Amino acid sequence: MPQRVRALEAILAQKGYVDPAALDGIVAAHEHEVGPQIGARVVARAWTDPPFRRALLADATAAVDALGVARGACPHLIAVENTARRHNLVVCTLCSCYPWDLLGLPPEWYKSAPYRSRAVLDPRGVLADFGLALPAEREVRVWDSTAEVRYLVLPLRPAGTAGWDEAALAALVTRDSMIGTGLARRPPDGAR
Amino acid sequence: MPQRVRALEAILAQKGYVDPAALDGIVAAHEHEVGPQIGARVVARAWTDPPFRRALLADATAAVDALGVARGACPHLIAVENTARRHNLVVCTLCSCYPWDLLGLPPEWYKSAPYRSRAVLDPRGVLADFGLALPAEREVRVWDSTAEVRYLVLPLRPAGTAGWDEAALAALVTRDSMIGTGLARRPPDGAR
Amino acid sequence: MNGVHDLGGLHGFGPVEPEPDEPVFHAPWEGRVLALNRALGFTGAWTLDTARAAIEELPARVYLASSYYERWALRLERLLLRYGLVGADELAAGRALRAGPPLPRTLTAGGVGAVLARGSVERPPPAAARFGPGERVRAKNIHPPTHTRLPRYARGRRGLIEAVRGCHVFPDAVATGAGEQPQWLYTVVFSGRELWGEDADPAATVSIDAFEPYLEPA
Amino acid sequence: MNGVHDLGGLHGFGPVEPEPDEPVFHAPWEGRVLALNRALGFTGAWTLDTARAAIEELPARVYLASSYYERWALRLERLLLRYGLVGADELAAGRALRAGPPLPRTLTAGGVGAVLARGSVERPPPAAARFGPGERVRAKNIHPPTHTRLPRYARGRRGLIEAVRGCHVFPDAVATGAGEQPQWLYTVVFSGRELWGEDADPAATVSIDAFEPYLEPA
Repeated sequence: MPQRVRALEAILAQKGYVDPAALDGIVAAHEHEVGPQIGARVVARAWTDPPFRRALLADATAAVDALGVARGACPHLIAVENTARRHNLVVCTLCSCYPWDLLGLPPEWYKSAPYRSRAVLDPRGVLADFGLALPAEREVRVWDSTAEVRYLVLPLRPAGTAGWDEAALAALVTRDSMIGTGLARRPPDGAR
Repeated sequence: MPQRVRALEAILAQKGYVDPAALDGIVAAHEHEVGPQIGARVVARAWTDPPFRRALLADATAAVDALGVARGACPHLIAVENTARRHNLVVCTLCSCYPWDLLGLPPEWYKSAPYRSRAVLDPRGVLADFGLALPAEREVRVWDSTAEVRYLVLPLRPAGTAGWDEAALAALVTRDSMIGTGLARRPPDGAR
Repeated sequence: MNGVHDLGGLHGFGPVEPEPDEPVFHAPWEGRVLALNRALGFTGAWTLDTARAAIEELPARVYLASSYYERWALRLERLLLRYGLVGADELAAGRALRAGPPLPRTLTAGGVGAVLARGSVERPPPAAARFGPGERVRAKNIHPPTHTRLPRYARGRRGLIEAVRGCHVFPDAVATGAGEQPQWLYTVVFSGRELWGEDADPAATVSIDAFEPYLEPA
Repeated sequence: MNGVHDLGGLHGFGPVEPEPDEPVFHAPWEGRVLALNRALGFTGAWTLDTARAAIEELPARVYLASSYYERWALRLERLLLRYGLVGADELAAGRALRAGPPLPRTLTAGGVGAVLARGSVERPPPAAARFGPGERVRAKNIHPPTHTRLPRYARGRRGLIEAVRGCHVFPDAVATGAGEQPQWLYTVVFSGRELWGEDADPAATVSIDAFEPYLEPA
């Protein structure tokens, strides 16, 4: 496959359809710029700034744009909030739709058959694969991204973080917690 | 695969689980004994012997057993009759269920994804793959063999065969006509 | 289980391609695979339903990439391993390395006729049939993770009981080791439009043979 | 189309296996495949929906046996051939053998930001929305042979309109070359039991984003 892709790029460059420098730029942006640290800043702000949280839940695209952390959020972004009664889980059963402007490229498992097949059928079983056991009575809402709407999970703020600043909180926000396959990290014992 | 199968047979024979001579017998029976000529005799008899036809449609297992053409018909055999109003087509979408005691082993296409996927969804399209175009108003009934009942299609007797004897008629009965992907052969012009 | 073996209604596999003058086997090994499966089936080491389930449990990409008899060969190896009749080391070595557990019976050359005659799966009914010909039913929207003979395309769809076929061994139970649990079996007919929507061929009908636990009144 | 890409609800693929410290790309060629797809997508030679459909049209066994970026590479080759931008002889030769037809635009190094910002698919509504929040609907039991974004597991099932998401470009139309035909988009929520039967998790719900033509009142 590496040779085949190299040949394809050569053909397209020779024809003037692609500029290798532009390809370099796309790869570099995904490797170094776009990533879950962007979503983590959004989440940390929502945890510390109640008006922002309300704005995010009302119109996530506008709220993220106003925050200025992304090059431009998905125009159809929806933030869904975990609560003590509901846990949210995002999947794309048909392909690999994902809020990559906030989280970077999706991990392999997100694009793979085990996750795509089971997330809608047995969400609690999938959470168990990630070591996550929720109370049986807590609703698990699965969001199947079947159109151009993109979903960002707003995880629960961990206990023991009262008074933490936004940057410290952002460090607790994992990629998986914004997909719903994980929770935000708990603060290390010494930091409480 | 040939080596792998040879090794498997060797292991099983060494353990006394299979007798290679019995395997030879099974292969030989399927190559030389069981085949669509058995079903063709049943069909030809039904075309020429009205009481047998009624018996076949009422209890195919008993009728075929009484005819004595098979080692023992499937105990749950059903004959379904093509008419000017209905054409019957047999499939097994889940695996490869087939009346092999009357027709021999199923052809590759019967066991393959194109046939199994489309026969129930687009039966007329499948018939077209076999060069068969039926009037739009003729019902196409697809029998999906999802349990241990096995279906034998009783095709329409071709025109121009009045007075033919059973053996001559049996030569017109193709395997596909007993699955429903074909019609019985028309007699050659000179034979009418 | 919802698997790729449940092919009814999938698009994209291309036209059916009949092979003129197709031989019974395309290579000698195919005949041996068939015979091995039949001979082992005769021993009673496992049931027909267990064997069908074992093919469905092949990884989806293997199922779709393999030929029919390749699937049968892979299935046989898996069953032999699962039932402890052959060890992985023996498959690797290509020869028996130890005696295996005894089997209820084995097939002899003189007994080949026994595997060419099909056995009945009809059993005495534990209760009267719940449905009769002409009754409207709905195939339940069930999704058992284990072996079932209710195809996905029929689930949730309404049809008509056309015939009562007797009380048969229930594959869903047998395949999970839960015994025969005989159930009434019905031929249920659906219109093409009920199965596939308004664009379906108005003159097409499809029937399945459905066990009573698959059905509810409609 | 009913294809193996429509994975929701299938059994047998095993557990999800997260990879600790997963790199953005597992090999440099994966990054190039991503970038090539994005750069060609930017040219306007085809639409996002056409590109999605082209992955679904890969043979089922290829789809399941290939890695994610392998599918993207195969899809790109198919689209380039289909739209006459590259010839099979060029793919075989590994170099351009002739000039290709001009494209509406190409991506320059300075314009990379453009492919990192997502465009809106919202369009002025041609009519008022048919459904409102809280209404009960049923996902139609449709089986289009072409691209659709209504997964099989939801077809025929009853749910509740939870939100109206605006009027969006209709992928089913775009992918068949029939233009944007904007349609109202709704988030429809289903109970797990409605989708999967009585044995489903009673505390699980699943929503899909469904275009108005997918829905009927229930």
